[in-house]
Amino acid sequence: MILTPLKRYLRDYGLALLLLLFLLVCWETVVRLKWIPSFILPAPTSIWNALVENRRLLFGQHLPATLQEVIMGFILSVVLGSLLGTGMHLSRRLEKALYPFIIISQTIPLIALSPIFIFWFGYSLAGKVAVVFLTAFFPVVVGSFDGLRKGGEGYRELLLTMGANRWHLLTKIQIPLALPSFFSGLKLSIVYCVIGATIGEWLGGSKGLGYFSRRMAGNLQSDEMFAAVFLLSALGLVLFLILVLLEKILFMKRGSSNS
Amino acid sequence: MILTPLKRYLRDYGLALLLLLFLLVCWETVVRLKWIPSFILPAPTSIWNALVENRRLLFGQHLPATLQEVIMGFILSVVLGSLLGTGMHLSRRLEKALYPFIIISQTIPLIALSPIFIFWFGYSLAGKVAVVFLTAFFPVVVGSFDGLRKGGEGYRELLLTMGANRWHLLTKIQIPLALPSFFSGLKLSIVYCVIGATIGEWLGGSKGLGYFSRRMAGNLQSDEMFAAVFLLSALGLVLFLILVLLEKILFMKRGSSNS
Amino acid sequence: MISINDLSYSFDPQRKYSVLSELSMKVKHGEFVSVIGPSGCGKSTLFKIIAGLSEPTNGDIIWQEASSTATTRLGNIAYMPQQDLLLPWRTVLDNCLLPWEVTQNRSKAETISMIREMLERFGLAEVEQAYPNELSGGMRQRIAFLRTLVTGAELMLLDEPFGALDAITKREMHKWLTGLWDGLAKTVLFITHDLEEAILLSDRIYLMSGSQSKAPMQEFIVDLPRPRHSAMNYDPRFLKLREDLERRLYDTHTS
Amino acid sequence: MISINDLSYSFDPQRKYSVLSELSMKVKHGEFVSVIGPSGCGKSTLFKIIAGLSEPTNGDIIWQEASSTATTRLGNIAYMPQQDLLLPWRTVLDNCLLPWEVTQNRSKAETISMIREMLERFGLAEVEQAYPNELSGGMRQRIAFLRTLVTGAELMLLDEPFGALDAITKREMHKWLTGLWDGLAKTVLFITHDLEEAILLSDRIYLMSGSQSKAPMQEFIVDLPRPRHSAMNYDPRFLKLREDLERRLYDTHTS
Amino acid sequence: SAGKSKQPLQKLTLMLDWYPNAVHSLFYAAESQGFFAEEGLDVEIRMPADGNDGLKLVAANQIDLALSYQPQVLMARAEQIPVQSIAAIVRHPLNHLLIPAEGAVQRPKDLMGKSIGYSSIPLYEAMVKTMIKNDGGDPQSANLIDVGFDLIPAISTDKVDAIMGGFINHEALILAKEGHPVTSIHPTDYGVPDYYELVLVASEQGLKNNNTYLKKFMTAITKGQQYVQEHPDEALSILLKHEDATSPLDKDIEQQSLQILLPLMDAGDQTFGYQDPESWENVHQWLIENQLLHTDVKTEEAFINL
Ligand SMILES: Nc1ncnc2c1ncn2[C@@H]1O[C@H](COP(=O)(O)OP(=O)(O)OP(=O)(O)O)[C@@H](O)[C@H]1O
Ligand SMILES: Nc1ncnc2c1ncn2[C@@H]1O[C@H](COP(=O)(O)OP(=O)(O)OP(=O)(O)O)[C@@H](O)[C@H]1O
Ligand SMILES: [Mg+2]
Ligand SMILES: [Mg+2]
Repeated sequence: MILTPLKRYLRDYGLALLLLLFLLVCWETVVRLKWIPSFILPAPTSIWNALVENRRLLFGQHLPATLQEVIMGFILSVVLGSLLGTGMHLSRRLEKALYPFIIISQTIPLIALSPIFIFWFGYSLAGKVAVVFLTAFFPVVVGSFDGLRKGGEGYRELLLTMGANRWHLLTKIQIPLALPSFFSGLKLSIVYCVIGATIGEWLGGSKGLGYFSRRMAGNLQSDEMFAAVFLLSALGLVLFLILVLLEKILFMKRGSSNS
Repeated sequence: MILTPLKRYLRDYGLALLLLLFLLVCWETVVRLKWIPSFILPAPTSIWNALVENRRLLFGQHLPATLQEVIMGFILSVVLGSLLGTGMHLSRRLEKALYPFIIISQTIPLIALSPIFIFWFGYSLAGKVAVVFLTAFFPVVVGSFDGLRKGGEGYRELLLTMGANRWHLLTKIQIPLALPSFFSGLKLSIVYCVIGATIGEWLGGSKGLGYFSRRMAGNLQSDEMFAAVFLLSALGLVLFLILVLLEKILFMKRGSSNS
Repeated sequence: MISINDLSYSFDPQRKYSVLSELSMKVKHGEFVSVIGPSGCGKSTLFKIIAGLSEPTNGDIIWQEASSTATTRLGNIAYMPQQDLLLPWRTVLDNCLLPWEVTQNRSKAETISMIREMLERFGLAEVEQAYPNELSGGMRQRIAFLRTLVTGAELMLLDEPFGALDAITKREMHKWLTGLWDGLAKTVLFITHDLEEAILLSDRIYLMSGSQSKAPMQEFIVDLPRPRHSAMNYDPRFLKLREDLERRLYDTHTS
Repeated sequence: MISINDLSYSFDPQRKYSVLSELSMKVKHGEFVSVIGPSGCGKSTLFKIIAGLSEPTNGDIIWQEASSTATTRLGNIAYMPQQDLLLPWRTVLDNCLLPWEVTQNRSKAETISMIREMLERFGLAEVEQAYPNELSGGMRQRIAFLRTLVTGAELMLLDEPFGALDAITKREMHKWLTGLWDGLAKTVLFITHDLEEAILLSDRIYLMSGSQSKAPMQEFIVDLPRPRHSAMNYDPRFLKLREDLERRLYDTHTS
Repeated sequence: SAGKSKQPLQKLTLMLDWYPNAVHSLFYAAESQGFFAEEGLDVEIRMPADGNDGLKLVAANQIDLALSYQPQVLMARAEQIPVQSIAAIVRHPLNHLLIPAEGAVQRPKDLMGKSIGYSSIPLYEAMVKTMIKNDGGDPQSANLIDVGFDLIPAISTDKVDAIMGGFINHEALILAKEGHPVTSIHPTDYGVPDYYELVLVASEQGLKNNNTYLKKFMTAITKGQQYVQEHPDEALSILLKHEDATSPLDKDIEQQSLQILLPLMDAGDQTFGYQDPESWENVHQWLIENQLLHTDVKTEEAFINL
């Protein structure tokens, strides 16, 4: 009885762990054999050592700073992104008016806009959150907009005969139907939030994992830089998994559609 | 008869155009009144002038280079991304094994990896396409993976009674059901391809709009830089619209689901 | 209650081919009227128009003593669609609560206890917390019917409400429906393919022809005394009516 | 053809509540057998098990003279589900082509001309290029039926195939089906709620009780001569059989 | 004007420290005047994505030569990156502390309690701190902000009170042109050792394998530098013309820049590029004092005069 979930985990994640181990060993070997110089790609063990050595700085100072930016940026992305998506769904005009600007906001290299950010936000947290938002809100918009467009014509008509208004249609039919697509957007978004925070910290600041990684790069300390990059990846992974879990819980409770 | 489509366009895009015009006028005014220094945000007219002055360079040399990277990167993203998504859908193990790596690939700041890229790819087109791929394949994976997960249990069972194998289920039921979600992914992806090309050109190279904008940024030649950024945005917009059109054509032919 | 004059409807914007053409009918307050007709003749389309989901191409619908548009009717007439359209992500109870959520015309507790009572009556008490995909076809249909009742509208359009029920369950539902209809001031418009059902329940039956050349609507009056009960099936008057109706139907179909 | 012995089935993994319990039945080659029973008694579940979509909890299904598992049957028995399950993104013709695409057991041209012929016969020639959402409920059902025929399997499981059809269209389909069944060596297992339909078409009828205490399956033999035709409805033997059947059904339901 | 040579040309790759500008005129002059070809070289010029790419890629033998900064070479060696400086291209700091011309801040000491932007390199942080300390201030009280690429916006919009990392031949000129004149404070006036702003580096391996070619390269760029000195206008137009093909440069700025640079590149009595061991030792000491070297470095191994 106790073994069953363990076995299941092993079956599910066994391959992943094996692959990970295999890759780590390859990586370590390649570096040890000097096929790749360690200052370009440090060995996993060196990265680990750097992580352990700098743990207080990394976990005590830079990780919380980055996490804060990520969380705030994500909340902003989700709220504004879904509002935008819903608004664009409800009004064709709004859609046509906003979509171009949203796309433009995504194709402009943030580095090109960095002076403007500094002009407006200085080196405050707000500036970094704004960068996170800009990197991460687009998938939420597309996810909610495309999700809300999903048919459900029959359900809609049914509700209309019950006297439903737009709000009812949205909350009772369209949002439930849009949820899977919305969650796809959220999952993309949370991952982009992490990279957004990194970019935000590059634009100016004095803490955060992005700042630390860049600083270490400037100092030619590759081990430390990769330790920060590793933490960033781990952060992204954990946040993503939290979302996946949330999604599962939400959809487990729901009966699944038969067709 | 001739007026009707024009009218429709005006209704749909009228607001967008008005908004655009309004914003441009505001922008021009703000810069002219020196509320924002022009080297931080140049006036639209200056950007336009820079665009016209550098038109041969921009249109003749940099735009085609970037376009090539974008197209190649997009094709790669779509092909590999949907293969990954499908593979992960078909095998739970593969999903568990690959998802972490895919997410890690998204949280690593590419700029921090520039030496590795150059080490592996040199200054070849391949390196830039690889960067585009890395920036743009994730939404395709999520779009196809989440799309393929969509119910259709009833249809699946029906096909099974006809003697369908996995391939039939995939092609006759799951792919058609996944298409909307897949297209959401594609739309995100094409936009990210543009920014990916910009990043790729920063990592090394001597042409392309990203390269040009970076050079101009370093020189604080903001007019020229924004001219390049403008072209990048226009490129993203056009490619996005092409995809939306394709999506429309595809789904117009399909009868929509009733529920 | 409602009266339809020279109604035409066409799905295609060029209006070349009409589904309904110059159709007239009338339902009085408190009446029980059935509509029968060949598959694809436009019965469901007619109901959708009456419910206010589509605007007719031509013709007039008098409702509440005045000429009406789709928007005025929409939301004021209970409509049970031919497909059950239960929301797959809601339990049976929550599906039944949907009309209340939209109208909020009663207290929630009252509505729930009313729904529970009906579920009990319909033999569905046990599945209150089940999701639609865990139900049989007939169960789904009964729940869709129940949901329609919860709207509380006076005029009810029922599109083949008992098509997926076995004879005995159907009889239960008939009993229940006639009881409801006798007790409350409900008006019912009813699509069915079951002639016995139509005769048993209706005051009048409309036969839709489905072809353009013939009279689109024929009236058939059921002059059986009320209260009726299902044992009447073998009553000679009933059999006579059924044979009549079948002949009429057959005539409109072939000649 | 197929024989089912002591079959039980339970949806819930703890097997506390069984939908089907110790049910046995037998269908001979070339027979036409109907299954009737109250809504929710497990008819559709039984069909799914026979088709090989679910593995029974207990019991044995002998198929092609051997004990069989779900996988051996799956794909070899034609199954028409209770919901039509037409793919909304395919036209009528493409929906009907689906079984062919999976099996590729004939030339495509041959299949298409066969489908066209049947569409014509079913009065659906005009909607060949329409999408399912442009069709009426009865039309969808006929197309789902047609699609089942295209599989060409010898044993066909039809779950309420004509439930949404009016009397006349249904009669046409009956004529067509009995013709097919007479001509080709098909075996049909048929769920219906229409007792007349069951008597008219079947060699034998199984009554499912739906409750655990009583005999789960009762056999009812229809000893009417063949060929049968719909005018038989008013034949006294027919009426007698129907009354019999109704009583049996009522008995299993209440006592 | 290509030199005649029967042998195939030897390919060398040079990675610049930044995008091509006036400081690189010597390379473009050497190329266009055929000095490289005369030496049997075919030089390919690359731009880096990030400041230290050149060092790393040279060390990894992906490229042959890179431009970097003198302290950076020592720091690289401390991180076991096997590079050696082979020539000093710019012999004095270009990187000055830049402060708004008419502001409250006039000298490093005034920066106490103020914010200073620097461009991502901890080295610059150390320079600011040294300067404040040397001027009698408390370096801890200054608020140092990493402003990444955006030195100019940071100071021109008053988000910081001074910047470190801007060059007198570039940022200072642009700021003046955009109407934000700045005063530049020479770091050597406040305790930072005089260092070579730009050095040419090769890898230890490369020095072993390609020694002769590197020498030839030096010969060619020495001629190139001489050409630039004698014909600054022509040299500049060679550069501008080259750059026009992809991304045009601002002619005025580059002209002023070259005027500032030429005297700072002049080795005087010594041959062009000569590196003084004493300069290396001073920088080494200063780096140690500021804890920028994590392991011990032998100064004499960090450079070589070819
Ligand atoms: N959305 C649509 N677009 C085009 N044609 C449609 C659409 N919906 C229905 N039709 C056509 O209108 C006709 C009438 O359909 P309707 O659903 O009203 O029939 P019905 O009388 O309810 O039939 P049934 O008894 O089979 O349910 C059919 O021929 C059908 O093909
Ligand atoms: N997926 C499921 N999970 C749990 N219970 C289910 C599921 N599907 C069906 N059931 C239950 O199994 C019983 C039998 O269902 P089934 O669909 O076989 O009935 P049926 O005889 O076909 O009824 P009908 O005539 O109404 O179609 C019902 O009580 C139903 O609630
Ligand atoms: Mg209908
Ligand atoms: Mg059933």
